[in-house]
Amino acid sequence: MGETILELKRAKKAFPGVTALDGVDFRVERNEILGLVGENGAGKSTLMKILIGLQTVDEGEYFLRGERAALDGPSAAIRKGIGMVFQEGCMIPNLSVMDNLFLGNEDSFGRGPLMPVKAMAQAARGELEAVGLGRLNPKSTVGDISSAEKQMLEIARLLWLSRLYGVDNPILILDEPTTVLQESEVERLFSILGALKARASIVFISHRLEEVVQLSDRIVVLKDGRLMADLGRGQADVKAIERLMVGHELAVEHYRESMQTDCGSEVVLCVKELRLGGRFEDFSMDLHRGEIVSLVGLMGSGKEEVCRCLGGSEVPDSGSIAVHGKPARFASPKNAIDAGIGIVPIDRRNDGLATSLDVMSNINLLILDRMRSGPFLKPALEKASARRWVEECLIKTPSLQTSCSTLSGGNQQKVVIAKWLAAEAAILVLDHPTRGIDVGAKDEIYRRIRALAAAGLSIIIMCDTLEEDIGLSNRMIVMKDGRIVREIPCPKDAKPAPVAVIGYIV
Amino acid sequence: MKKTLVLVLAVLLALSVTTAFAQKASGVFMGTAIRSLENPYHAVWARGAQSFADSVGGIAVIQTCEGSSEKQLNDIKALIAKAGKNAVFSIDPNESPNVIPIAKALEAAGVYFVTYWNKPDTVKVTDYPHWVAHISFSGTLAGEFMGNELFKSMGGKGKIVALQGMLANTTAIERYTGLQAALKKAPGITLAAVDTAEWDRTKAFEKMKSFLVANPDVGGVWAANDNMALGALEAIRAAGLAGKVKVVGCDGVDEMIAAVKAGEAAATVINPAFWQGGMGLSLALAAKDGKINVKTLPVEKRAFFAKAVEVTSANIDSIIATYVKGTPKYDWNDYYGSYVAPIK
Amino acid sequence: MKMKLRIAGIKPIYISLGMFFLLVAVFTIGDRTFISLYNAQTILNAVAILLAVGLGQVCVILTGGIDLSVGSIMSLVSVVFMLVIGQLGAWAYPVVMVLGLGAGFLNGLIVSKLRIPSFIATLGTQGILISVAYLLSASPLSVPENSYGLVDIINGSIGPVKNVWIIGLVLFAGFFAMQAYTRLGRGIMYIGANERMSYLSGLDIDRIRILAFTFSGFGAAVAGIILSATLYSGYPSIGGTYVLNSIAVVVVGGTAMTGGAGGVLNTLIGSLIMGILNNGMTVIGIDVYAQQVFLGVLIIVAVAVTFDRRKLAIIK
Amino acid sequence: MDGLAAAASTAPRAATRPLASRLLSFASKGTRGQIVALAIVMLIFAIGTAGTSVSLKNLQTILSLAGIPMIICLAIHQVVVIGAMDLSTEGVISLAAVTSGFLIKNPFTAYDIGFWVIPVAILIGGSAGLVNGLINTKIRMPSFIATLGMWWVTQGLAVIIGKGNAVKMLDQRFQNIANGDVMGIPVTILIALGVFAILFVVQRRTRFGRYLYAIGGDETLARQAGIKVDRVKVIVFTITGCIYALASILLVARLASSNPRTGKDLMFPAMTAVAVGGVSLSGGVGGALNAVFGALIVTALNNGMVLMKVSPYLQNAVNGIVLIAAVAVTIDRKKIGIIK
Repeated sequence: MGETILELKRAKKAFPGVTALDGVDFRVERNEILGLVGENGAGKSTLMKILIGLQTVDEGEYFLRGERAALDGPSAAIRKGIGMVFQEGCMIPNLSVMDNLFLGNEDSFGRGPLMPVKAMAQAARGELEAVGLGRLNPKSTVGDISSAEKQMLEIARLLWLSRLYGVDNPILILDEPTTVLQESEVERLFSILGALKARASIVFISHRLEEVVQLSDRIVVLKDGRLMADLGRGQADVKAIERLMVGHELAVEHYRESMQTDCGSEVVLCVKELRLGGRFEDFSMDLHRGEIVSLVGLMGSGKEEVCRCLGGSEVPDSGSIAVHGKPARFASPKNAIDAGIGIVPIDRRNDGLATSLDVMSNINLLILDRMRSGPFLKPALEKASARRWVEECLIKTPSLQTSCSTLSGGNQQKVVIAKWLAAEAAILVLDHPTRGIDVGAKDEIYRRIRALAAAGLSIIIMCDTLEEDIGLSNRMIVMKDGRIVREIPCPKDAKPAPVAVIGYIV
Repeated sequence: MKKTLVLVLAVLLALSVTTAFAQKASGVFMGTAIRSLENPYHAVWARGAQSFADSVGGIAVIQTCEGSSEKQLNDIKALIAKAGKNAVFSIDPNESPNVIPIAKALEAAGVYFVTYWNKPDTVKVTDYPHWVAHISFSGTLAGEFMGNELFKSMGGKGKIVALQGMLANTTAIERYTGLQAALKKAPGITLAAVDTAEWDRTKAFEKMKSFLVANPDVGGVWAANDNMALGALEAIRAAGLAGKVKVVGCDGVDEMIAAVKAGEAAATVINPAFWQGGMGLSLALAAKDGKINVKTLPVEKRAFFAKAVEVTSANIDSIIATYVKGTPKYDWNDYYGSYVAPIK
Repeated sequence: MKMKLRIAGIKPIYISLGMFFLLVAVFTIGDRTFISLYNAQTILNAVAILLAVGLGQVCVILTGGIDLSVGSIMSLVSVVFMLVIGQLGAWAYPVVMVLGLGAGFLNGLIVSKLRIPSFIATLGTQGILISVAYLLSASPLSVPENSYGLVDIINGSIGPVKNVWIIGLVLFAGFFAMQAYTRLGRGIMYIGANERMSYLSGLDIDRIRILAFTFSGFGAAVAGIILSATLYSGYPSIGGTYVLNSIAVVVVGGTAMTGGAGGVLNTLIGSLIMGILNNGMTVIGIDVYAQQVFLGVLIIVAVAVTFDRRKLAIIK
Repeated sequence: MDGLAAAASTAPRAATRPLASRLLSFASKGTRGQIVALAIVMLIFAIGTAGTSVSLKNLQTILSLAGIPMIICLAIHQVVVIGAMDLSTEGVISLAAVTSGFLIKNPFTAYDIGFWVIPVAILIGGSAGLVNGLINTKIRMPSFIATLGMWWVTQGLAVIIGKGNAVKMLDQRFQNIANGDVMGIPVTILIALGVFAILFVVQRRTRFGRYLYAIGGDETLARQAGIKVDRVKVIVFTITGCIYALASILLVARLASSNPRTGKDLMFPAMTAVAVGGVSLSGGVGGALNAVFGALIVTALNNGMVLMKVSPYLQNAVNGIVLIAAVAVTIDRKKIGIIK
């Protein structure tokens, strides 16, 4: 145990109607990796915002390296050696990699009126090398690079900044860093963090408790704005932490395996020899009624593109898709929807919801046609439909008129799913349905998925973790380099072990 | 919430200032509806109106429409709402057909008024008992005079270019008709190019620059108003041709008079704005006070051309003395002193 | 609880309404004649035009776009109206409405099929439309002698109720029904709130957007007809000031320029506010020099008060 | 296999695209499309006027005419780059023009501060821009509305101060600058190019320039990166106001006269030029070079139409069609994503 370099004492922070932090004592020690866990709404993000100066405490004290700190924003925080990698990413799409890397700190290359662009490009190459992005051109536009590359770029940026300010033992806050990474990248990230620990402290926020337990020297659990536990390495396992987070024991089975049903024999979706040049080829699969099929593969394996083709937002070069035996051609999402395919996108705030509109508008989006009498909509029908789905999907919302932007991530996800259920989609493509959702809400989503399959919906799913894939699906299709390499059945009482599957993936 | 409160207070403050600006004086409201105070011609017009109102103890209300006919009509109606019959109007309609709704509104309210410049031929002043007079300056005559003076200065032969006013504007069309009449009588003159500069000085400058490239041998510039003539003149000056290529314009702007004096412009026409501003109100007030009886006025006194002042190098010194150095004294009770001819 | 939230949801409209009554009160204190029937008729005539063009404009603004061509459509409509009413009689009304619809449809096509931002597309079409108006008739046109009766259908009144109010109310009711009770109205809101999601949810974005622009053209056409009838004339510069006024009407009512929030009701209040502002300053006799300055300040203040900025993370 | 490498290896798919889309992509990069557009415009007019339009004299004329619009475009495009809008152009230019008109030797007032009028005008323009920026950032009002209000305010002030008078400028030196040339190159274009050079270097090589694009690209992220977004915005609006003032002095000097109409009808043409030049109205794309080409294209177009005697009735339509066509060809739809 090293010395304490950051300390927050009895921090209180309240927003209208909510107490976000209720007397939290929080500290970060030298050269440690601190895992911070808690459900959404537990106060993690408020705590982080206070640490980097985006918000101030109502009550309580904030000490940095023994001195009372008053930060007036992220840039001040960075100068004092606290930086954060935001969950949603913080790279500006129209700027180059190099510009993003040094944004806001160009002064370090000389204070002259003109920036030494060449020296900066040289320095950028070095920084990129350090996080395994040596092949990336510093002048390429960030909008054109992958999200994993963006994530690594952000970490490179923080590493560089910590050196720049000559801060002894900087504190790096990583908010859900692994959600956009593939397994191998996660490993690389962990090895980088492990190496970094020698000269920095890392606050690691994640919903993936296994990772937190594996990586962290110490784990802090928040719940309802209070600090529930401060656990040293090895003091708690995932189960114990989950208990602390949710306050009650979760089912022993993680993915509601006992509710898994066998699929019917009727082929709902038949894909034959689908090909999209350069992305994937020879993709064929049958999806049965009530079946959950998981698409597994690394980034670049082509699984994302397959799903986009099934959803109509990308058009395959060749191959055929048939729904209920009828051949279909998807030139736009509308075609796919008309054929009964619904997509629950990974980025629900941007792709799945109109967050500024209310719950009712979002749920009824696809079925307004059914609520007409003549040319006009009937508000009574709209309300009845929205109320039905709010109740059926257990959406926690103050009213049907509540704007979706005020709902939690889990409830937003349920609204998106409700939208497709209302439209009576026969096939759902769930793109990372539990990403960024807290443990309690995750379980609800799992139940929902099981219930849907039991009711006869066919589901194609892509999950955050291999365990989730295995646990949820009836069958897995493993893709690699644009081709199907293996199909693995996952019946409920004979689930394959992840170690047995991972070999096909990488 | 606090912000909203501050802003509500700001509204209250702004509006109490607005009310403080409101006129509280008593007397006859003398409405003057003109296009905009951004041009010198209407600015002088407003001064004439103010001067007359002051001389009889009335309240001058200047209304500008900034090119919107509908705003002009609404402003007039707003003053009627405020003053009722205790008002007279002098109006330069934004576009000619607008006199119809304006006349209807004023007639219905029983308010005496005088209009200037723009009126469709089909509309008869005599159909409206409160429409004291429609006064204009013949655009055709002015355009022809300007053309003739320009051709004279060129020795009767050569190429000219013409700059028209706003395309749809009646006055612009009339003046251009006058130019065409002058051209018919001058066989030695060719019209090399025509374009519009929309009454605007900057646009005239830019168009003239381009004209000079296409027609390096141009001998003169006919512009439908002084503003454009002055813009063209700047382009000519920049090309080092000032004095050689002469311009003509219309309105009698001070700078144009100076240009005539300097020999750079051949002619302009003063449509005495100060007189217009005062006389319109004076006529309307006389009708209101019963000094003239509109019903018994002969038709030609209800719609007539007034005297414009033609400016050439021949009379430039007396013009400068009267109009630039001083303000001409007008007898506001000499109602028809400037009468020239009836408008047919 | 439920009730409370509902009030919070439509708060900007209450603020706009408050603003409206505040202005009425201040102008009435400034000059009692402000609330006379005569003045009310004057104001509402102006409001009807602002409302018509604003109702069209708000359809486009709700999708997140902007229509800079409404002024040109009004001008073109006024010119064509005056040109054809002599020959076609009452048929002139549907003809120019179709013209407005067509112009709006063209805007929609350019924006959605060529995929050009609406600011640029409509800036371009406004030049094209105004040229067409000039080519049809450069000089101002009056109502032909035989057609005053037809035009006065617009200017007439039933008792104290002027026909333009009825036209304005019918138009408002139509647009309100469209926004609140049709799929198109919802579609416009969906696109404005999140275009990408709308596409992924299978909405026909192009069709909705084209219809929004077509409605805008229709609103402008009706405004052009009323304006033309009020002034008994038509000419190519008649609608020039309505581009900015229509936008002002929409935003003063509390509709966000970013789209997806606000709507037809806000536009009604916005046009009332702008209508009484223009008229009130003249009635209470503010120096004409100062009116423009006040108008500028008041639009900023009005938007500052009515516009709900809490929901916007970024102000552009 | 490494996921990152996989992502990289799948990137070069572009080679198989059809020719039309490759041409569009060529046109949408940097200013290549604008250069082609300018060449096409010049070529059409060269044929239409039998060569007059490409004579040395006319090229000089185009340059001298392009100078002031170019300065205004350079002013506006910065605001567009940060994703905002400035509609106050005309009012600010009129206000600066009227005020400076009374401060140089003139027949109305006794003031004659000579070249000191330049800093004074810039102070006025800058203040108006500052107010724009402050309303936008401090009251959090969309720039579209803030500057619309300021347009009316400044135009009204210009009329109040100017009282409608056209004020003759009697100081010949200003006119010599505005209408003069250096070795055949008009001074206004040199000044415009000077402004361009400064802005170009600022955009390409300074922190401030990076921040402009960062804000235009993603304002929230720019804020998180520690950029003082509000301050940068206020500065951008202020600089824009200052450049307006510069244009305003040249406008006054060119015509030796100032009045409250000096700024009339300058904003939409300038916005047209900025868009034709390839500056994205959604922010973050396009720079000073695009503004320069935009101004050149639009000026060459208007000059050519006068030379070709295109009916004035049709000129609006030609401008509109060229605007739509130019943007349709050069816009980078990939970067814009959503068309609003």
